[in-house]
Amino acid sequence: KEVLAFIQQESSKAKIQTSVTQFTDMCFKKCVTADITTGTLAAGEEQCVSDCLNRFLDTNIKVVQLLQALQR
Amino acid sequence: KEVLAFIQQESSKAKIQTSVTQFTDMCFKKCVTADITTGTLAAGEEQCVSDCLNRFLDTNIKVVQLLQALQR
Amino acid sequence: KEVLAFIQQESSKAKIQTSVTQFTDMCFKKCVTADITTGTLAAGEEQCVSDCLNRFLDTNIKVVQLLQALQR
Amino acid sequence: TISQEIATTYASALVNSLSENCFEKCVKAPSGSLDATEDKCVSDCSAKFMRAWNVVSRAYVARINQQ
Amino acid sequence: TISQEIATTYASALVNSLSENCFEKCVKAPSGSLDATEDKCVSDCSAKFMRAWNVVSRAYVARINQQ
Amino acid sequence: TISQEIATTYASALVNSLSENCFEKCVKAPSGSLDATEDKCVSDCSAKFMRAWNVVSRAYVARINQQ
Repeated sequence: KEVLAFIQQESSKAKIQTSVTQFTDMCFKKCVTADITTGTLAAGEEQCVSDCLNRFLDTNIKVVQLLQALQR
Repeated sequence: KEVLAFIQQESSKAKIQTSVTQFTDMCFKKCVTADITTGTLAAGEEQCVSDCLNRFLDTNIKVVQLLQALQR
Repeated sequence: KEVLAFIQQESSKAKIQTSVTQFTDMCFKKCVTADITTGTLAAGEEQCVSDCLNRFLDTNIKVVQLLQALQR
Repeated sequence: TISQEIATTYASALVNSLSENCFEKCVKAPSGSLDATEDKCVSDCSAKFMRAWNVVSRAYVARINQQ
Repeated sequence: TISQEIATTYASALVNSLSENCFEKCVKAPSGSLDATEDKCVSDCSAKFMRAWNVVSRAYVARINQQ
Repeated sequence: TISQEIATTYASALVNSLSENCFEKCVKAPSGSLDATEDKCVSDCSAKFMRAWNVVSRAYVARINQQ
């Protein structure tokens, strides 16, 4: 049973990491638009990336609710 | 046998729905370019989406024929 | 054993072909930017496609090394 | 996310494509919340996208039957 | 579509990528049919794409062997 | 490529996304080698991307726990 729990935990960790990579891809494109001259994120870029993730999740939730309403 | 037929039917339905979503993604980007102010499709957008799907399928068929000719 | 070797060879051939298609997609978009008037690649386009593949692999290797350094 | 729940039963590809298209179109500069304009845009955009989905679906099935 | 037939034997990823690239390049405003210009463009574009595929394939195999 | 080795253990999706984003941003006109500017840009871009990955990761986990 512990092995099963471990496998499930690992696989949900992998799913989250895959989602994080997808979201980073999208938000990096949206928020890092200037030419790259340093390896750090400017404060504005960091805020944008965080807001981008949260507003995308808002959009995602809204879309699911609208689709569920359509199905009824 | 009826169960098998049902499964096959369901899975081909799922394949068609996946293709429809891919095509919609592509044609939505091509045809809905103005800012969004209403939830309806303008007549021009609807025509464009329908033409986009059909011309993409024309392109797809042509590409397959050209590749088949290359293989000979 | 020969069957196994054959299957492995075929599957690694398929993997390479899948990568080649991905790279072509990326480098075609980067290097073929003018309107299309002929079925041949201009000399500049051909050089660009070849350089594009090699510089992308350079980038890929560099990225992997940077990630490996981060993990330590 | 809630999307994973519906995804398995309905169609996760649809949810993803719709979310990405409407997020791109409606949220150009993400801020601390979805403002009223963005919120309305996401609703309208979703409705528009589903209408386009239906147009494509009908045209695709017609094309398949025709061939 | 016919593409599904060849896809399994040849390479569906190639057919998809080629179709998408050449549709984007050649059919900017879809109309009631592929006109002569679009039709020639799709042929030329497909030939160009396959030449690019061959360039990439040769360069990639050379690089793999070199490492 | 070396990427396949790390891919299985670490995350091939991450390597692919990072490589594609930084190649697009840093190598606009590919030439016979990565020049010094492109090379520095790829390093900086990779560091920036990983910082963005960490920001997204923290924000995403916070959001999941909150719901």
